[in-house]
Amino acid sequence: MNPLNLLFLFADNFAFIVLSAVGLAVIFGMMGVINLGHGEFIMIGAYGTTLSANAGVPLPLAMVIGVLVTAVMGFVLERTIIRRLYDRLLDSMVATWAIGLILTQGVRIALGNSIPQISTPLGTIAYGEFSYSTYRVVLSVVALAVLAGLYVLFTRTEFGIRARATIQDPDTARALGVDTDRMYTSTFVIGSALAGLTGALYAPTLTVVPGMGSSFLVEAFVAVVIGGPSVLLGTTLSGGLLGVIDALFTNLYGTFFGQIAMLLTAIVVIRLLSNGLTGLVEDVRNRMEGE
Amino acid sequence: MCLYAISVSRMNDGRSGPSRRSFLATGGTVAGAALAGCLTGGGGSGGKDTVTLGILEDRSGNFALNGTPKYNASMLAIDELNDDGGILGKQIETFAPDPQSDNKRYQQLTRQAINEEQVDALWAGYSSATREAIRPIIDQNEQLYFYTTQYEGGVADSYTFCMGATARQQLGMVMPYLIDEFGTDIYTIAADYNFGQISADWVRVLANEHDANVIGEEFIPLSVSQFGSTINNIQDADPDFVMALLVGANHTSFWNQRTSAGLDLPFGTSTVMAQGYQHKRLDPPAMKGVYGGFNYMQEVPTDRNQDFVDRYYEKYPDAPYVNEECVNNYFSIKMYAQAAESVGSTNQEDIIAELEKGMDVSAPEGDISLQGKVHHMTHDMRVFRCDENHDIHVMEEHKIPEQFLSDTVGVNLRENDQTKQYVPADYFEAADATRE
Amino acid sequence: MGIGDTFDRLCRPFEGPNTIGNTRRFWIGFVVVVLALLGYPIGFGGYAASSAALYLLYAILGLSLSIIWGYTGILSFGQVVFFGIAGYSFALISMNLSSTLTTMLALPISVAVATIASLVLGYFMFYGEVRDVYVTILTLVVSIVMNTFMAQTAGSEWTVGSVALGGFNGIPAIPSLTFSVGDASVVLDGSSFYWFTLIALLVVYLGLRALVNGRFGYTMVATREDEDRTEMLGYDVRRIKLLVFGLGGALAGFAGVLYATWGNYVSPSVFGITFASIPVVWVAVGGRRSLLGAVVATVVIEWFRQQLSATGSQYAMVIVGAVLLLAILFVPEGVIPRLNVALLNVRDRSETTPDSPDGTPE
Amino acid sequence: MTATDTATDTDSTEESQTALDAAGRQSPPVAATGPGTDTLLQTSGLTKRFGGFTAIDNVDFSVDEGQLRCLIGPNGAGKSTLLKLITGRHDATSGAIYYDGEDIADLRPNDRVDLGIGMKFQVPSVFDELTAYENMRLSVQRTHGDDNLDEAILDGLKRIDLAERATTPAGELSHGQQGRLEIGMAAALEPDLLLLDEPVAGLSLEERREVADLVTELNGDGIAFIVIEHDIDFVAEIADEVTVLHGGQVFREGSIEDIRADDEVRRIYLGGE
Repeated sequence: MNPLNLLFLFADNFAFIVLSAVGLAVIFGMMGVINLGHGEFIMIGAYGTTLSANAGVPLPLAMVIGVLVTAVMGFVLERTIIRRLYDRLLDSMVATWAIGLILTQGVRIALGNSIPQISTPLGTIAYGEFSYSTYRVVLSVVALAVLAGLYVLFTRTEFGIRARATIQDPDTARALGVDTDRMYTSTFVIGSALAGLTGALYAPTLTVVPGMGSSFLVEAFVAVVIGGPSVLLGTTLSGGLLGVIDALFTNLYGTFFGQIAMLLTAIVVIRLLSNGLTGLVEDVRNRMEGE
Repeated sequence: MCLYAISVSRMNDGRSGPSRRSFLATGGTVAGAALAGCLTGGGGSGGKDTVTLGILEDRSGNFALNGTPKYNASMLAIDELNDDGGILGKQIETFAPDPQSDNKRYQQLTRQAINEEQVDALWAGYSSATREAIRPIIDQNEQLYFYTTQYEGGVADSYTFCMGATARQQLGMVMPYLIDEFGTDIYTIAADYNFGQISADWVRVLANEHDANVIGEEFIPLSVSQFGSTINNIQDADPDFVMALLVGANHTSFWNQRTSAGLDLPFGTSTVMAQGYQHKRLDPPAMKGVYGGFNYMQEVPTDRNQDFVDRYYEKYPDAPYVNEECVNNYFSIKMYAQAAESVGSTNQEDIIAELEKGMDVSAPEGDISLQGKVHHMTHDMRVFRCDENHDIHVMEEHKIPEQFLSDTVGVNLRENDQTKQYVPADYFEAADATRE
Repeated sequence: MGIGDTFDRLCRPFEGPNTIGNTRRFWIGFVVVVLALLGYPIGFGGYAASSAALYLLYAILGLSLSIIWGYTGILSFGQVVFFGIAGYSFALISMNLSSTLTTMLALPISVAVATIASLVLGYFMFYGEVRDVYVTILTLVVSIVMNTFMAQTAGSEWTVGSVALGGFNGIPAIPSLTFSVGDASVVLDGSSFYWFTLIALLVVYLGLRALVNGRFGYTMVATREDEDRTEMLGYDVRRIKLLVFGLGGALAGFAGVLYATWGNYVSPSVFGITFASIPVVWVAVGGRRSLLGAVVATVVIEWFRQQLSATGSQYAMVIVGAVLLLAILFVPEGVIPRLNVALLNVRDRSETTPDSPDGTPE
Repeated sequence: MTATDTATDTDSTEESQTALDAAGRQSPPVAATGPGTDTLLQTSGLTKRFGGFTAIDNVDFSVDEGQLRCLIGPNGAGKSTLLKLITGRHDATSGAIYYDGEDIADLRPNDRVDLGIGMKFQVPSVFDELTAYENMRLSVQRTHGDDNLDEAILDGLKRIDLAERATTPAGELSHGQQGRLEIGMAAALEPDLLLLDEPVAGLSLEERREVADLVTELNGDGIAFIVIEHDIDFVAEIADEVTVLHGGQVFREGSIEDIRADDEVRRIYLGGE
């Protein structure tokens, strides 16, 4: 087994898991809302990008458009539907599921079963008898950049501090003059934009069809569930862990075992760590401070 | 394996009254007297003023991309027949719901088509899974059924007519060509479900027959859309060509990914392009060097085909492509009409007997014929090559009959009724090789 | 009033604050509806009955989620897991040992398999202190695992006895339920399958009514309302949740067997995310805290979806989605509880005379 | 565990740091509760850390049968944490909790309730959406068979003056009524020990009176109490014995008069307020 292959495969998996999960993780971690329409949000981002690129917009700009379209959609949905359901989190799952259903079929009706696809930019890296797509290497760098950007946003900015205050204690935050309504809207829009970004980034490598969202769901849910309460740390850790497991098992036994190994890992982690990987880290930190 | 024969015709008791079909008809062919209905038993309706065809094709859900052209082509055929005076002078009506790529829904709708709408013949389903889900219902009710997707082969069913090319016909066309052109080391990537597994079995059988070797084989779940390791594995194995038996939207992502990863090998396929017109949807050169063994692509360079393609786009100006299944639906409806005319009725038993005599069909792909004994078609098969500009070239062409059931298994549905699907693993050692 | 009193006494075990419909009027209506449903195949024939039977068996699946989610507060996406496991078990058992006796035995064995599966998963979750929404996501992940796993069992190595699991294609030609005593045997199909399913649904519904209005039902509700508080009353909430989950698994499994014999077919799509979401939709729309709501919503929604699909309209799924959204937004407590309140209000207004208030529990 | 009756000096923390049991918890030289003693509950070396913060620090604390002991101390002294350790809401970091001769530190909360420990939370936490009747039923059905269950529930409600509010959802009851309902429910479990966390916080004088009467009445029936309370007058009214916690440790124990007279206590607690 070529170690470079394994490294690329890991980086690729890491990027896919992190980018699949990050939008879902922000919305779930910050608001407690499980967005079952997450895959369809990604699909919208991919459509925005592909349609713009087909219309002659340069790819980077087309990706920005994809992100914006999804963010605007997230804003509208939050204002009209999601906000009515904050105190009914389980109902919000049903609502977002319905939104996903409408989006998939709506896109199908409006744009048909397929649209012309765009090709992957940036060419190839060749090494020995192997070669690898440069764009996919870029994707893993972008995944890290997204995590870093969110880290800065939520820990180093005024907005981030307000957002975290809102999550920890909405009543107190309100008493301190934080407009919690706006915080929720912003968080949902950020989550949507991240989903849109995922769609935009993967549009040149995947088949953009109305049902494409489902191919992100497994990774997204598994990563979120084993990540635990702390969104960024959790997503990073689960991207890392699942990425390694998937890369190893896929390389050793094939794609199917890669997937199954990942899912079984999820179940074991949930069973052993009730607060996910984040919880494990906190425990270790506590123990070290405590002793 | 005919457990479902235990309670044959169970659905025929307590039949419902007048049918409510016609207001759903799509072909614009409603003949006023539809409400007359009929209460006669048997697998169909003899004395109506109209002929009812059931067209169950997906226009939403996972298979909408493949189902929609099938639906469109069926409607085109029916319109043309109606314009020519229908079948036996009766106008054709349709029962054409949208099963939404959901097999449960297919089962419900198949029952409805047979028991409530009393269709005279049924066209239904894209995937093999769908076919297998509804075949027990078809057989219980002795319903004449046309399955029009190209498929893994092996279905010997007294009520089912398989109109698509089988894996053996398709692979038997393209593989010898690729072995001649590029060499004998083959790497197979196949969708990890029945169709892919059996097709991969056929790749091994055909490799064996042509002194070639399958040096690597990989089965990829339908849900996978990331192919980094697959591409590595292919590069590692360094074959002369790859047989790609990929299915569905997720797998379509393979082509962009292999191009951007610089995997520049010849690919053989029985699935890609002819069904999902990837060469139209993807930016060149994603499909460069892909060779398909098909009975039909829109690009078939004949006047007869051009005429058909023109008519199709006249009715569906926004349609993206005329695919392989599209043509199978089209000619099989025409073939059914031909059989009904020569029998002089729409009695299903009579039509099945008539079809089992064999029949020559003039199809958009060419002049082909029905092998009555096995309910399959002898197709006009071609090797299509996709170049770097995504133009399609026909490299070779000849007629290939269904061989597995007729020669290897020795099925004769004229004489023996059955409802079984045979698999190559039971007949070929090469197909039964233990897999990794 | 002798008959009336007897009637009331018969109804009493099924009445209480945890269910809708505790009046004599309700029960009379109930009996009328049940009689009408029993007569349905006679009026409309075997085909109609067989179509309707699917909705009825789905209603049992809906009820299994209603007690878990609505009454105990655990949102499970895993009901389809047990539904599917039982369906597959039934296929494997009945097809490997195809005699009428084994087909008969396959029913309880498959239900037992599903129950054990749910108890194992439940033990794993509830005794592992997996909480709240993580239960929801975990059950969803388990469904996806089952879906992924079963979908790749196409190879010939995945054969159990003489039956291939069939991968994505699933297992066709599963025998219908057959009951035999001595030489006489009854194959359940068409109308007889409908009657069997209807009576099963009736028994399950009444059984659950008795359960939720009894001792255990109160503890379920208490667990839903506040687990810590319930523990402080000395209840072992882990055990309560496990038992309810097991009961839900058994009911879902029972529905799964009926499903496998209804279409004579089972495939991995029963574990898919779409099908996994559907029971949540039924229960949410019908009214989580109402057994009747779950049943009615299941039947109506499935009938509606089928009718929409039969029209061939491409808007079918959009309409389904929109109806759901509207229901969730504007009828949060569920359609049936809302109707119930509306009916009670209408009656209160029309009966301002000091009549016996027969609607109030306790 | 078999209990012996050689009661030890509960204040000598040095001595109790002898043996470590399998769980790493310190066990006292001898179990100090159970038949033959009148000590109902005894903690020994009980410690609870949250991360680096020690909320309860090596506390030895006991309650005798039928005793009404109040637990006071400034905010952050660890009073609620101690109650939560006793009920099992929190797991102890180390130390043992003996109840009626048995180490209960590993038992789940509900098992402790089964042994006879009842608890009323700081914030009234009745089941808001259930009626008072249903709330009471949840408690009464634990100890009562199906016969006359209805009457027993109504009796329970009468005892706390809520019979006429039986069909009211508990969430709609007044603060005081909710508090009474909660105590009534805990009492209906027929406990030997009841833990109350600030039972009269935020109540009117009249409601406070009712709670005091109820507690006194139940105490008269033989139920031992541990009551956390800030209101020293209320404490004076009901307490047999007072324990002052400070910084997670037992600071003083004694009668209310002694505590009131203690300058040190006044300094850390009474004076501090």
